[in-house]
Amino acid sequence: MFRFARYNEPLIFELPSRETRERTPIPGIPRKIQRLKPISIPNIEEPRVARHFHHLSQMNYGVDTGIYPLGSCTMKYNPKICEEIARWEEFSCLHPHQDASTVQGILQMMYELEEMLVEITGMHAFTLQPAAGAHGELLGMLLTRAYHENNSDNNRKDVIIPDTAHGTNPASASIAGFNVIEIPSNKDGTVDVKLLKKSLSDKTACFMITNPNTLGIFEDNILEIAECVHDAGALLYYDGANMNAILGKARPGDMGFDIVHLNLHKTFSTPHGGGGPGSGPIGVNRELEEFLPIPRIIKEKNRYRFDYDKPKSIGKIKEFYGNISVLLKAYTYIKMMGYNGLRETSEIAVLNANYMKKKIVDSKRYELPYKQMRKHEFVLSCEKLKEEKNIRAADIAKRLLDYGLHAPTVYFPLIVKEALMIEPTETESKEDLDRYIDALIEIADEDVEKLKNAPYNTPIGRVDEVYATRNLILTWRDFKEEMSEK
Amino acid sequence: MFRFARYNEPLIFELPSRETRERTPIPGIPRKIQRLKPISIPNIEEPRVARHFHHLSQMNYGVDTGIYPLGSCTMKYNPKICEEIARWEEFSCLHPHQDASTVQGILQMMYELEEMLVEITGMHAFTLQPAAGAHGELLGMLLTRAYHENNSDNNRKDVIIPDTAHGTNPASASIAGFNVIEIPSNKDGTVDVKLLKKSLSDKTACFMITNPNTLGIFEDNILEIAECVHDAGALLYYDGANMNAILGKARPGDMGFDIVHLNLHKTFSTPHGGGGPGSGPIGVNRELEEFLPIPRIIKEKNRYRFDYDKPKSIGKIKEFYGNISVLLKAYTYIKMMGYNGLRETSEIAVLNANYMKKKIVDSKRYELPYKQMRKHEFVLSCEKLKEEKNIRAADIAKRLLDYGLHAPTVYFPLIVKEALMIEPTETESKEDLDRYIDALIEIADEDVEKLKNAPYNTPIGRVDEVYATRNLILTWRDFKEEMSEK
Amino acid sequence: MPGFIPNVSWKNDMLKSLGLSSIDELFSDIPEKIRIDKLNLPKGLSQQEVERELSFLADKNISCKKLLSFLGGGVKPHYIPAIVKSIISRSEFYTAYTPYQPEASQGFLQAMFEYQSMIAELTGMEVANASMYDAATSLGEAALMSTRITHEKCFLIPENISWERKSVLHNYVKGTGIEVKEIRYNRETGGIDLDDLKKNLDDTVSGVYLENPNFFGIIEEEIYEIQELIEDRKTLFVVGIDPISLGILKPPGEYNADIVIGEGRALGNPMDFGGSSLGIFACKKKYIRQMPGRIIGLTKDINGNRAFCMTLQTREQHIRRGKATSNICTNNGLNALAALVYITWLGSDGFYDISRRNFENGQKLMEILLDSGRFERIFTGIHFNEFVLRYKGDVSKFNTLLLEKGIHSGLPLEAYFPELKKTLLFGVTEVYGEDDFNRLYSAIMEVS
Amino acid sequence: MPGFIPNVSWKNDMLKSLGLSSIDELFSDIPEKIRIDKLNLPKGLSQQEVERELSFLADKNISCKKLLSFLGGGVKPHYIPAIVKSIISRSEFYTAYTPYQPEASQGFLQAMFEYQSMIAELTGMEVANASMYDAATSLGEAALMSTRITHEKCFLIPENISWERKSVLHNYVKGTGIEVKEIRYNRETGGIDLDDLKKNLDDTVSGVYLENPNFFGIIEEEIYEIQELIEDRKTLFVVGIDPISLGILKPPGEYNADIVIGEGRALGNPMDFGGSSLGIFACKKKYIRQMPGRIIGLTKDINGNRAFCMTLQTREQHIRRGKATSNICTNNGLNALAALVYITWLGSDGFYDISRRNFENGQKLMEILLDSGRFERIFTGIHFNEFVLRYKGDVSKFNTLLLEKGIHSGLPLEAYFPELKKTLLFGVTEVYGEDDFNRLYSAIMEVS
Ligand SMILES: Cc1ncc(COP(=O)(O)O)c(C=O)c1O
Ligand SMILES: Cc1ncc(COP(=O)(O)O)c(C=O)c1O
Repeated sequence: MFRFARYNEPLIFELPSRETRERTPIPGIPRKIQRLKPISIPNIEEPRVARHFHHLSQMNYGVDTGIYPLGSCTMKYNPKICEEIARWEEFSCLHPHQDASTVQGILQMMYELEEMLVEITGMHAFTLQPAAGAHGELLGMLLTRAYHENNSDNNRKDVIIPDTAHGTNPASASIAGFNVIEIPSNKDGTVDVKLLKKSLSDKTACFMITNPNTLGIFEDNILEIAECVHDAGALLYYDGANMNAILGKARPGDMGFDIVHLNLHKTFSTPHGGGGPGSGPIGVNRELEEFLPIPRIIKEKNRYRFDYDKPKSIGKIKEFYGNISVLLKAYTYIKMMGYNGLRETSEIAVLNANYMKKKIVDSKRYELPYKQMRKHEFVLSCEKLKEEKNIRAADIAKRLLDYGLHAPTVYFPLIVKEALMIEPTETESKEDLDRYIDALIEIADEDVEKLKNAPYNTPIGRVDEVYATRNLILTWRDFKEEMSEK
Repeated sequence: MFRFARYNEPLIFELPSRETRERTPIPGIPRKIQRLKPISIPNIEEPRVARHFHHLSQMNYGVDTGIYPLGSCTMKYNPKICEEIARWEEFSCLHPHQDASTVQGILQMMYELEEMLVEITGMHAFTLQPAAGAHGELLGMLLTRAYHENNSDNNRKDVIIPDTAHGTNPASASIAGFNVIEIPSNKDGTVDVKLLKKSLSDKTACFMITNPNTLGIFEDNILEIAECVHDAGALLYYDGANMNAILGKARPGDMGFDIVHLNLHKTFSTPHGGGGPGSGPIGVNRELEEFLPIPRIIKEKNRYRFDYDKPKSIGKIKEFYGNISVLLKAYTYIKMMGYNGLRETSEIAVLNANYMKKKIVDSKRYELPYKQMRKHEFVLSCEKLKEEKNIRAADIAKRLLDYGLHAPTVYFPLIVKEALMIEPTETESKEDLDRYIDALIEIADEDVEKLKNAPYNTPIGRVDEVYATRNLILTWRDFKEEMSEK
Repeated sequence: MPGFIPNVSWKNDMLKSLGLSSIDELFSDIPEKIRIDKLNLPKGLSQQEVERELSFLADKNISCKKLLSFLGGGVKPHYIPAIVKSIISRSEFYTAYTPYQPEASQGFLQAMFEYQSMIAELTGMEVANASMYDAATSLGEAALMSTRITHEKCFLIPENISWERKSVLHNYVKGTGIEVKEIRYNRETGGIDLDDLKKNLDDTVSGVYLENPNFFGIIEEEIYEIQELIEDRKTLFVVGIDPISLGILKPPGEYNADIVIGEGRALGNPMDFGGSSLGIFACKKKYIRQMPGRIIGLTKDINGNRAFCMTLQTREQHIRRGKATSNICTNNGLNALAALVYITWLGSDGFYDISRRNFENGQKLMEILLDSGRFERIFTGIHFNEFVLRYKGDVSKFNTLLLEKGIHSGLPLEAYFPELKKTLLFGVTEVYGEDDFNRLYSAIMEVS
Repeated sequence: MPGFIPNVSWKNDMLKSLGLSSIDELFSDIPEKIRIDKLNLPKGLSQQEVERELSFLADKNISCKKLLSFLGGGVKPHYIPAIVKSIISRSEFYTAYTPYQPEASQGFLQAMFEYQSMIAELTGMEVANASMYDAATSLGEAALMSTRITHEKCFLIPENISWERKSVLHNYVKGTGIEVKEIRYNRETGGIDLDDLKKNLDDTVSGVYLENPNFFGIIEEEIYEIQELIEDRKTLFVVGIDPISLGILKPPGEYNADIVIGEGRALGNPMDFGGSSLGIFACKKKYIRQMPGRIIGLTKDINGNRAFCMTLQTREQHIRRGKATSNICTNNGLNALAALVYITWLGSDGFYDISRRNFENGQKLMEILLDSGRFERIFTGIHFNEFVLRYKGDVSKFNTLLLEKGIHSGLPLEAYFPELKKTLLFGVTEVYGEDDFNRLYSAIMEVS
C-alpha cells in the first residue's frame, strides 16, 4: 500500500550552525547604516543543506508523484524537455536590457508565441507580460477601462461576473476599481441570459466568464451572450483557465470575446512550481490592441525588436516582458503538439473527464448537480454523503491522500454544496482514472470515523488549520518566541 | 519517526502499453536477418514513464537521504557543482576520436588531474583509464607482470595478500593469472611481517595491501614491509580505497609503494551512481611508467595530445580514456578542496571515525577487536551480542534502516566475526554521528524478535535472499513463466 | 517515440463505455457556428526535432556568459550555486501547485515557512509572505495596502525609480483613486531630496516609498532622518530593497519600515531576460491582515506533531473574492524556493561576503571607469553595485563599439531622465573578476 | 560560503571528548619519516571560482553540437531525451551505491531487474547482468567465461574489430593462457571470411566472437551459416552488437548466440569523450553461474511481497574472492539506468523507429559521399550506420580542410588496417538531418 516518505526534518534554523564570524566595519560606508550585527541565519555546510531539501521534497506531492486532478488547475504532466530547454544559458542568462542584436532568438520566440496564441484563441493580438492568470485578469480590466475611457465612456464602473466564477475574477475587477456584480447561474449551471440582460446597462464595463465554466459546462448560449453584452456597449472577457477543453475545437475569438487570458501553466503544460511562477498572456480584439502593455515585439525585415512607441498603451503590468522561462516552455510544448496534438489534448481531456464522471455517477455515491454533459472537468457534490453519514468533501479529499492520490479541488465552485471538482487532464491514463474512480467509491463506503481522522499515510496527520489562524506563527522568530513563552 | 516512501510500483512491463505497430520489411536488408517480430517491450507515454522512475527513486536510499557509513566505500557527499559541470556539453558531447585541436580543454583537464594525483600520492605517473578500483587492480597486476617479464623474471607467479584484503584484490590477481597467497594478520590486525618475510620468495610478483587497512588500522611497519618486499624483488601494490584517511598526511609513494590505485568515486567525492560508474586511476613509480596503458597525454608547447608511441605499454584496459565524467568531477573537487581542504578531509574523516568508535565502544554493547587506534573507519564485532542474545550483525544492519540510517558494511573484513564496518566520512556532522551512535546503542538493547523481523519502515520488509537464489527469476520473461506455472 | 496523452490508445474502449461512437459527440454542445476543424499551426514535432529548432533560436542569443555585461537597472548576473538548480529541479517541488492539501505538501509548506523566516531575518521585518510576482507588482500592492491601512490616498515615491516600476505602480493604483506623487532626488547626492519630501509629507499621505539603494545605485545615508520624518505620522514607510545589499546594509526593520518590498531574482534565480522574478513582500505583524499574497503558518496535526499550512486565507481571493486584499493566486513559489536554498547555502557569513563583494566590485568598477578618463561622476552619494556616470563623448557610438568587442556597456538613462544627459547606469556583481575589469578597461581605451 | 566538512566547526569539542588536544595525535601512528606537511597543490577554490576555471577549459573544447561530426568507430552522438537526464539526476539514484541492503534500495534494484529484462528482450537472450564497464571489458570477460565453460583455450575473433577492443581483450586473457586467434574479414564484402572461420574452428576453440554490425559497419548476412558452423560444437558463439541496430536486425538470441556483449553507451548516455560507457552482457541461462558481474533477482520479502535483491553473489569477488567469475565490483550502474529509461521511453515502436532511422541515415550518408565523386566503395556488404569509403585524394588534407569548415570527417583506418589505404570510417545517427547532409556535401565540393 502507498505511503509517503516521512522525515522529522527540523527547520533549517534548528540545524547546528557553525559560528558566525564577527563583522568588521567596511570602509566607505557610514557605520550607522552598516549592518554590523550578523543576520540571524545559520551557517550550514552544503551536505546538510542538500539533505534538508531532499527530505522536504520527498514530503511533497507533485504531478510526477501521481494524478493531481485539481479542478480548474489543469495539473497535467510537464514534459522534461521543456524544463531542460528553459535552462539553456542562451535563454536563461540574458539581461532584459541587452541590445536587440544579441537577443534575436528570444525575441523571435516571443513573437512566434504571440502568433501561436493568436491562432489558438482567434484573437487579434497578444501580450505575454502578465505573470499569472489573475495578473492577466487585472490587465484585462485595465484594458477594459482604457477602452471605455478612450471612447469617453466614463460611466462604466460595473463588471458582471457569474457566481460560478473563480475568486480571482471579482478580486481582479475590484482591484482595478470596478464594482463587481455577481449574477446567479440558472438551473443548468450556466449563465442566466435573461438575468444577464437585465443586469447589463450603460454602466456595465465588462462581463467576465470562463467557457466551459467552472462546472465544466460549455456555455452554449455564448453567441447570444456575446451579442447582448456587445449591444450594451460592454466588453466580453474570457477567463482562459479552462481552455484545455476546447483547443482546436472552438476559439474564444470566434465566440465573440474581446479579451482573453490564458494560463500557460495550465493549458500549455508549464509546471505550477509549487505555486508559480505562472504566465497569463492576454489576447485582445483589433480595437483593443493599441492599449496593450509596452513594449510590443515587432518584426521588421526578419529582425525583431521592441516597440515602445504606443501612446495609448496602458504602460506596464510587470517590470519586464513576462516570465520568460514559462513562455519558453509553452512555446516548446505548442511546437511539440502542433495543431493535431493540441486538438487531441482537448479531445482526451474531455473524454477522460466524461469517463470518470459517468463511472462515478453510476456508482450512485456522489451527485452531479446541473447539466450532465461536461467538458474537461466536472463537479460532484457530497451533499448526500454529508446528510446521510456526515461525510464531508474535505474528508473524502483527505482520505484520497492515503491512496497516493491527490484530492480534487474542494468547496469550489461555491454554488455546489460539498463540491469535489475533478479535472483529470489528458495526461492521465485510463488505469489511473480507474484507480481514482475506485478509490472514490471505496471511500464513500468507508467508516465515517476512519474518514474523519484521515489521512494516515502522509508525513503528518490531518492538519489543524484553525490552530494556525489562532496562533499566528509565521516565522522562525515567532516560533522561538512561542517556545520561550511555554 | 522516519519512514520510507512506498509505492506498489509495477514492473515497467506490467504497465498498460499502447499496441505495437506492425513492422514492414525494410528495403535493402535481406528479410531473414531482419527483426520483423517487434521487441517485447511496452509502449508507454512519457508521463507514466516519469512517474515510474520517480516512484522507484523514492524507494532508494542515497547519500542525499542520510548518513551512509558503508565501511571501505567512502560514501561522502557529492557536491552538486561537480554534477553540473560534468553535464556541460563542451565536456559531455565530445567524440573520443575528435581532432586534438578540438579537445584541448578536456586533454588539459586529464593532464592536470594526472599531475594532481601524482602529487597527492607521491607516485611518478598516473593513468586515468581504469573504470573502477578493481579494474585498476587488474591493470596493476598487468603492470606487475609486464615489469617482471621485462626483467626476464618470468617465475614470479605469486601475489601475496593479507586476509583483511577486499575481495577484489585476490580476484584481480587471479584473473591476471597469478596465484593468490593469503596471509593471516597478526594479533594487532596488521600485516604479520615475520610471516610476510617467510612468504616472500623469488616467486613473489607482488604484495598487495591497503593502508590504513580494511580494519582502519594504519600499517605502521610499512617501511619495513616495503623494504622486505623490494628485497625479495617483488612489487608493493597500494589499494587506494582507504586513501581518504591520509590525504595531505602521508603518501603511498613515500611509503615505498610501486603501484597505487585510487578510487575517485570514494576519495574524490564523485558519486557511486547506484553501483558505478567509478574510476580507478593507477599511479606507478618511475620504473613502471613505460608499461602504462596508451595513450599517454603529453603537453608540448602548451598543446596537449595523445601519445601512442609507447612500445612497452601493456596496451589498453578500457576502450578509450576512462570514465571522463567521473574524472571531471574529481578534478573539480580537488580544485575546490586544494591542499588545505584535502588535508582537512582526512583530518575530519579520521576524527569522525574515532569519535564514533569511542562512544560506541564506551557503551559496551559492541567490541572493537584488534588495535584501538583507527583512521577513517573501524570494525566492530557483534560476537557478544550474538552469543548472548542471538543478535547478528545483519539484524543490527536491518534495524538501522528503520531509523532512516544506512547500515554499515557487514561481515567484512572476514577476520572479524559478525563485523560492522563503519566509515562515517568527513561530510557527516556531529549531530548525525551522535544520532547514529545512539541508534546503535538503542538497537543493541532492543527485543531480539523485533530485530529479527526488522526492518519495518522500509518500502518492503526483510528480503528473502535465499528464495532469490533458489528460484532464479532474473528477467520479466522468467517472471511471466513463473506466474504461468503457478 | 512516446507522446504525452496515454488514452489516445484507449479512446475507443472509453468511448464505448460512455455509449458514444465518436469524440465529436463529446463536443456537440459547442454551437456548430463556432466549431473549428483545425488550427492553422504546423503539425507537432518530436522532441528531437523541437530541441533542434530551439537550439537554432538559442544560437541567435548571446548569453551573458559570453557577453561581458555591465548593464545596470536592477537585473544582473549573479552566481547561482549548483545546489539551487538541483533542488528546484526536484520534480516533487516543481510539478506541485498551491498546497491546498497540507498533508501532501509539507515539503513545500515548510520550505515556504523557512523562506518567510529568511526574508524576515534579511529585512529585519516581522513577517513576509510566500512571494509576489516581482518588485514592481509588490510596490503596487504596497501602495494599495497603505491605503487600506491608513485610508489615505496619496502615495509618495521618488521620481527616480525605474520607469517600468513606476508604470506598474500607476496601473495598480489607478482604479482606486490613489494619487502617486513624486519626490525629487537630490541633484547632488543622487539620494532623496529631503526638503522636497518634507514639503509633500502631509496628512493625506498613505505611504512614502523609498528605495535603498536607489535606482541610481545610491545608498540612502539619511535614512534615519527620513524615518524620523515619517515615524509619528499614520503614514506608512515603504522601503524597496535589493536583498543582496542587506548583508552589509542596515535592514529596513531597523529604521522602522512598515512595509518592505524588493526584487528577489538575485537570490538564486537567473536573469532570464527579466523573467524569473520574485516579489519580496514583508511588513510589520500588525498589518498582516492587510497583506496581499499567500502566508504559511506553523501549526500542529491531529496528533500534535508540528505541521505547516496556508493561513489567513480569508484575506485571499478564493475566499474573500471581490473583497480580497489582492487578486494574486498563482505566485512565484518556485523562485522563492530558489531564494531559500540560495540564502541557506550562503548562510549568514556567505551572505555577508557576497554582499560585501558586490559593494567592493561596485567601487572597483567605478574607479576603473573614472581611471579611463572618459567618464565623470555626477552624484556624490555612496553607491552599492550600480552607479551612474556621464560619458564624455557620444554614448551611443561608445556602446556600439564596445558591443563589437563583446562587452555590453551600461544602460543609457537619458531617455528616462532627460536631465541626465549622456549618462550610463552601470552594474556589477560578485561574478566579475580582475580580468573582466581589465578587459573592460582595455576595450574602453581602444574604442574612445 | 559553505564547505563540505561540517565538523571543522566541532573539531575542538570532539577532540576534547576523545581526550585529545590536537588532530595530529590522531595521526601519530604514521611513522614520522613519511608524514608530510603539505601537498604541493594550490589552495582550494570557491564554487564560483572553480566554475569559472572549468568554463575556461570548456571553451577549449568544441562539442559535437557545434562541430558536425561524421566520425565512426562505435561512438556517435545520439539523441538523449530530457527525461533520461532528469531521472539519472535524481539524487536517490546517483548518490547510492551497490544495493547491499535491498530493503533500502528497492528502487535501484527494481530498475536493474528491468534493465536486465530489457537487455534480454533486445538481444533475445535469456539473462543479462546489471552492467559491465564497457564493450571491450565485456569481451574480455566473455573470453574468460568461454574458457571456464568449455575448458578450451583458443578464442577466435575477427581481425577487424577495433584495435582498442582487441588490446583490452588481450590484456584480459593474457594471464590465463588463452590464445586469441584472428579470422580474416572477407576482402570483398567486409563481413567475416567464412572459409577462414571454418579453417580455424577446431576442438580447441572455446568461443567464436563476431560483431554484427562489425567494425566496418557491415551487417553480417551469413549469420545463420555461421550459427550452423558453431552449433554442434562445444564452442560458444559470442556476439558483439550495437544495441541501436536491434530494432531492425535479428537479435543474436535468434541465431543461437551463447553470449552477447555490446557497448550500451548509445542507449541514453553521452559520448563523453569515450566515457559513460556501458558494458552489455547477456547469455543463456544455463551459463548463468559462470557469468561475470552483478545480477538482480526477483524474490519476496518476509511478508510475501514482491521484492528484488542481488543474487548469485557467490560468483562474485566479495564472497568467492580469488575464485570469483570476475573481479568486477563497482560497475556502471547509473549508465545502465540511463539505458533503461531510454529504452522505456522509446518503447518497442520508438526503438524500431530509431533503429530504422540510423540505418536509413547510414544509407543516405553513403550516397551523398559517393555522389560527391570523391569517394569509392570498397566493401559490397550492407551497412548499418557506419561504413568505410576510400577517398580519392589526400585523406589527411581533406580532413583538415573539412575541419576548418566546422565538420569532422571520418576516422582514417589505414593506421589500424594497412591494407585499407586512404579509407575513412564514417558514422551517422538519428540526430542528423537533411541540412547536415547538405552542409557536408557542399563542404566536400568546396574542399576537394
Ligand atoms: C477559473 C480560474 N480563473 C483564474 C485563475 C487564476 O489564475 P492564476 O492562479 O494563474 O492567477 C484560476 C486558477 O487558479 C482559475 O482556475
Ligand atoms: C578496500 C577496497 N579495495 C578495492 C575495492 C574495489 O573498488 P571498485 O568497487 O571501485 O572496483 C573496494 C571497493 O569496493 C574496496 O573497498
